[in-house]
Amino acid sequence: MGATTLPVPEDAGGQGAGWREVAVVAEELGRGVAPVPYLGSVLATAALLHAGAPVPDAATLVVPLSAWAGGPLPEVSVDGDALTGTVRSVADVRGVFLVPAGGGLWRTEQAEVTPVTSLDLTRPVADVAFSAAPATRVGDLASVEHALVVGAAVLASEQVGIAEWCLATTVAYLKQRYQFGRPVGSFQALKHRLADLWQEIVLARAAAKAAADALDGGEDATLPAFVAQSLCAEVAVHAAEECVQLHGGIGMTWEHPAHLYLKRAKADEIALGTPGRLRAALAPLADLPA
Amino acid sequence: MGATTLPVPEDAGGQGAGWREVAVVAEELGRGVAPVPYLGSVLATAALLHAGAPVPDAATLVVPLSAWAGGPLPEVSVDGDALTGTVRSVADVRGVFLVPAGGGLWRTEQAEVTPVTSLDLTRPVADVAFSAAPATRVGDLASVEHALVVGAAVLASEQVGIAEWCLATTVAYLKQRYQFGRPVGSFQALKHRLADLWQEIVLARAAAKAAADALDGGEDATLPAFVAQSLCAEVAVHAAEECVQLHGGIGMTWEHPAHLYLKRAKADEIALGTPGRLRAALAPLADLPA
Amino acid sequence: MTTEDLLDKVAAFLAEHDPKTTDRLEFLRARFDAGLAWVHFPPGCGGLGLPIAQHAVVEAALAEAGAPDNDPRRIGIGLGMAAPTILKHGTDEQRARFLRPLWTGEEVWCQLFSEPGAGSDLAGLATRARRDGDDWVVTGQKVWTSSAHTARWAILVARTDPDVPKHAGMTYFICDMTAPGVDVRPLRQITGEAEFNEVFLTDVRIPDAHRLGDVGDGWRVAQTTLMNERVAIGGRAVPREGGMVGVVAGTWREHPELRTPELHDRLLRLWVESEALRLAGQRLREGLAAGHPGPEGSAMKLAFARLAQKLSALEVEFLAEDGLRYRDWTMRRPDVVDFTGGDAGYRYLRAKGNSIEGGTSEILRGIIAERILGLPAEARVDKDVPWKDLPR
Amino acid sequence: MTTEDLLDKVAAFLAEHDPKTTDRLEFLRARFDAGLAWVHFPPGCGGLGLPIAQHAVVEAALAEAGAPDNDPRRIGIGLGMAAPTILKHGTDEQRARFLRPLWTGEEVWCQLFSEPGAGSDLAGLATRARRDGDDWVVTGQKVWTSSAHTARWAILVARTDPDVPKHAGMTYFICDMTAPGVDVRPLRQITGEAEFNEVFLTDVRIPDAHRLGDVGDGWRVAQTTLMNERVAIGGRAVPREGGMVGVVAGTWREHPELRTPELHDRLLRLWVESEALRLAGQRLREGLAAGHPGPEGSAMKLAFARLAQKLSALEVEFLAEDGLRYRDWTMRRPDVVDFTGGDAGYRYLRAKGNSIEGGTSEILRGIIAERILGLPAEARVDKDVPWKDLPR
Repeated sequence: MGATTLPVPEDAGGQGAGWREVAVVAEELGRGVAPVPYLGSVLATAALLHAGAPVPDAATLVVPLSAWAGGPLPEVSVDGDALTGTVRSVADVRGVFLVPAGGGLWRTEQAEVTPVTSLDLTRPVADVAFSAAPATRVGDLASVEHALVVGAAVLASEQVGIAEWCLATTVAYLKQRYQFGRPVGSFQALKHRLADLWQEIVLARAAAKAAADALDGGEDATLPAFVAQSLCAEVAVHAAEECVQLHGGIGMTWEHPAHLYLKRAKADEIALGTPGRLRAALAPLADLPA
Repeated sequence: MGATTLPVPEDAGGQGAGWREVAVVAEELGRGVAPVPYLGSVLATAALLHAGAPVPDAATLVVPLSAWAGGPLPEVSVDGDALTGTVRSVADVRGVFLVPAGGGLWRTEQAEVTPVTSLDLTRPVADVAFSAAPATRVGDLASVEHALVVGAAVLASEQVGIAEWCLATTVAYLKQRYQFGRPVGSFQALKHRLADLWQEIVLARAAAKAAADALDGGEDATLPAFVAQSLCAEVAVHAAEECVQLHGGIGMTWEHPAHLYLKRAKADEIALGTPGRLRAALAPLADLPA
Repeated sequence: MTTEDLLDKVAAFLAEHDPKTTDRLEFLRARFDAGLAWVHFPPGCGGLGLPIAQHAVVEAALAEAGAPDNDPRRIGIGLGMAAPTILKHGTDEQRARFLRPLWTGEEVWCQLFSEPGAGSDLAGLATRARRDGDDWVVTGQKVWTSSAHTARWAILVARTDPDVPKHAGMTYFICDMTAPGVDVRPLRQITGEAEFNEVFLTDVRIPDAHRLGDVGDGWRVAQTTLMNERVAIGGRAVPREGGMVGVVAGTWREHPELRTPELHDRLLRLWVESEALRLAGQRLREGLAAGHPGPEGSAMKLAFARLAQKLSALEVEFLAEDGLRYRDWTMRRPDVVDFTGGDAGYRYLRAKGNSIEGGTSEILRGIIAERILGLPAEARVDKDVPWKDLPR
Repeated sequence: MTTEDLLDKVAAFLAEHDPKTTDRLEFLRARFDAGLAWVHFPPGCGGLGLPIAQHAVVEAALAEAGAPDNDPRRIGIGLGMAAPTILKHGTDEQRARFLRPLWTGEEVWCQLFSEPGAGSDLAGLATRARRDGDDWVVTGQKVWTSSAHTARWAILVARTDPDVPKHAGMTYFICDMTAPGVDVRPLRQITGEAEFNEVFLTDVRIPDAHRLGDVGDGWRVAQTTLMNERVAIGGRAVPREGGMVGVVAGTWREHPELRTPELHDRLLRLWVESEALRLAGQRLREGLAAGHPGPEGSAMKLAFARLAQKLSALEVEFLAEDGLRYRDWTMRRPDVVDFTGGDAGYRYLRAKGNSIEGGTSEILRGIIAERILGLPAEARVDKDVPWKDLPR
């Protein structure tokens, strides 16, 4: 996947696209619940671009997938230029390691990666351990925070794609599924629920687009990214849950793809900050103190 | 209304009933959204019985209707045996005044009462001001806390009565109202909403009964009272809101009684602690620390 | 016409009618006659036959010059609903008679559609119009009529043939609100105010010349009216924290002593959704400007009602002691409605109407499900039956 | 029989069959023969014809004496669904043949009702049974069959007449799961496990003697089965924090470092509702004991599913870093299902089934609306049409 180089300027060997385009791709990947290391690439690339460091073919920003801008990060210690510590539940591990440690962002190629079983079958997570791994400092923590904001904004578009697939698939199923001599989609209670879901998706899509626009806009994108991520995360989960429920028994089976979307949506809800944690983080930005 | 004397022992001139019976009456009054000073009487009587003081024909526990057990109370100062201070939004003001002040519960007959316009047309509130009002100490603050717990438990039954009226009235209306050549009550989306509401009321009723039972049970009733009140408050508001919405335009008019129930339900939600404040207050009792 | 040409035309008009020295009504009439009232209307009807996007250009230029406006909130039903319907379905005589005083605000309009027995199901209406020579004689009861007590004219749908299925037996009229037999009574609401009226029609005579569209074609004509009502939603740009969310956020900021963690998260959630609603409106307008009108308007109406209700409900809870109080239950008849006016209790009660007026949220969900999502309609029992035989 | 008499009878039985020295199966068979299996069943069928409330007395006395039980979770479908149906609709021969090994657990039962095309609409089922001499020949596909791979017998509903309306053309059978043509395949679920099976029936021969009830009377017989399935809900007492809420509260207590104000209020809300659900169950059982069975069971099933789903969803969010992980995706075939077993992710995924299995929440809402609230039914399009002509 070209995520790594999509937003890299052409003169630095990239494709020179904007984050807006990155988000469009994310939406399509969400719609297909594609098992590709796109989100991990986005995080690593955003951190390196912000730090002004070269972007290699494959890199991993070594943070738990559940981390968010402004939230706590695991402690990796720095002794001289050697890193020691363990980071759990890191997504899409590949290539060189970019490690927030000791107030800076470090690059190393030496780590012990232990894959763990992930709730989301299509986005693997692993524990990454460093034992006195030799590293080079490539930036500071602002680049990590920036990457987490970019990731949250891009993930919102992925979530819109998930939600749209779930809605469209459910609508299509209910049109052709008959019970009681009628298409199930003609039952009003289900129609109203799907109308409400559609309404949520309209709002989610607007928020996700605004967040992607803000990434390219040059200003601090934290507020629009948190708005989008906290909203789209819940909408995607809601859509996936309705998809499973309204498919009835078949939606509960391994053979129907609905379960892949439910697991992705639920893991995405945690990814880059749960909605509640992100709302708390945006409160000062919205001048709504606790 | 015999609320004042209903739970007073017979040898003290009362009717010797239990709080369970008081709650049954409250439910009926809620069903009729009756404009009687019952809740105020319950609060005053509970405080006096707890303090072991005689219960007069009419008395008012001078706290804001929004107060709850464990929450803040307005400051009324005591100088010798004279009370000074103002308490806002006191419900059902009548008879002698029972005033939490300076760590105790005081009785006085001298206050300036300023009725204010209340959201709930059927339960008047007033501001009560004391200027060096001569008073007698009749108990301590534990009696006030106890009264607020009793009030919360009894109010839960009132809220069940409100919710049941709203559900029953809506069901009856939807059976006889025709649109699109069908009874509106045959539309599935509305049926499902009312089924959900009925389900909520089943749970609310169980919680309210348990709280009333606990008042008579001799043990601390704070937990069951807060469980019941925080749940029933929301169920009553939900029922009243559905009642207004599903009556369509007519539910928005002054001539239909639905508005009286909506206003009572919304004011009751604040009364004796909003659901969120009560949940926070019950957290330590449920061993669920923040 | 290029925007430049249009601006030249406005400048020329302003040169001839200096807003500072011209009488307000005279100015408005001249503006209408110059085709600058609504430039997307045809020439002779107050417009120049230009794209609707050009209208904003004129409005901005005139506002900058300090020109008086036609007080659009006061005459919203005329502008938003009666005018497009008269334009599309009216005769030349009707357009010439009605559009100019409608636009200048000299004649206020109201809408006589809903009835006690026909709310969501407008096509079920029972108000009868019987032909009598050159007139129609109308009897029935209408409800939810705002501005009825100030209106000179009404758009009215009545049943002219009860023996055919309901959609086929209705006809659309222009009704003189000063005619004998028109009785307007205030309808008091849950807020204590009377924004709306009930209108009783007893043998009201309407000349056939005031019929809009063909006899029996009232349902189709009414669609034009209702479509234009829906378009109005999401129409104007809103700043961040515009509307209910701003009011409630303000209350939150004023009262640190009342804040709780539970209310904090609820408020943040609603703030986020309100921001998303605002952004959705922005997208809708951008799409419209680019010639891609989207269906987001329906979503926005649903979300608007839901958020207004949840936000105002939260505010009442937040205020607690003060939430138990109410400004004033005196019955008043407001000229314009302000959803965010009054106190928290007023906002809470008034917001309940947002999911009923202009089409209930339930009806809207059905429209979304069938027209946007393409889900199958339920079997209808009222399509092929004569109106008079329908149960009600 | 007074409770005292009954306790004397139990004591006498225990004196003859000492649980410490008697073989388990021998003990269970003797208990059945003594009428102490389910005392509310008639004499000769494992009971004494006593009120159902007396059953708890026997259970308690035997448990106290250390008597073995019949492992009711493993044979729940037999006990809860097959037995009452055989009792009510079976012949004397069928009762004599099936009830004793069913109760002792020697023969496990499963249920062949649902089909891929007939889930909520059970009466739409397509599995065909054709008469052939003294046998019926059955072909079709069933699904959502738990215990099919361990079961000796199944209760089965099949279509015997496709030319009549759907409710009239079904017949109820007892199917031998070891008969040729019965093919059981595990059905893997969203959790990774395979609790259920698909059962393919190809020309399976069932003797007419294993028909339960009349030909064409299958719908009515099945109602007995389904009614008993519903009664089971809310059947047993639960301590405070029993079930999902206790698990999630435990996780909360273990991880102070993960707590947030938002999750705190959500958890408290669900804790309160779970407590109310528990209290509602208590009331339901008190009502039953007092001879006033209430309709609360339907409410409890709805609430149970909703709370299990919301609580487990919260737990996954709460755990964050750990919520991203899953125990194990290996396909396993569990003997009994534990909704609160596994890890948070398992609980979350498994709880999704709670609003589908045993009747979806949607179907249940319809039943509540019509049977409890008395709201009018929608017009049915499938009541009077021959089954074969229904769209599907």
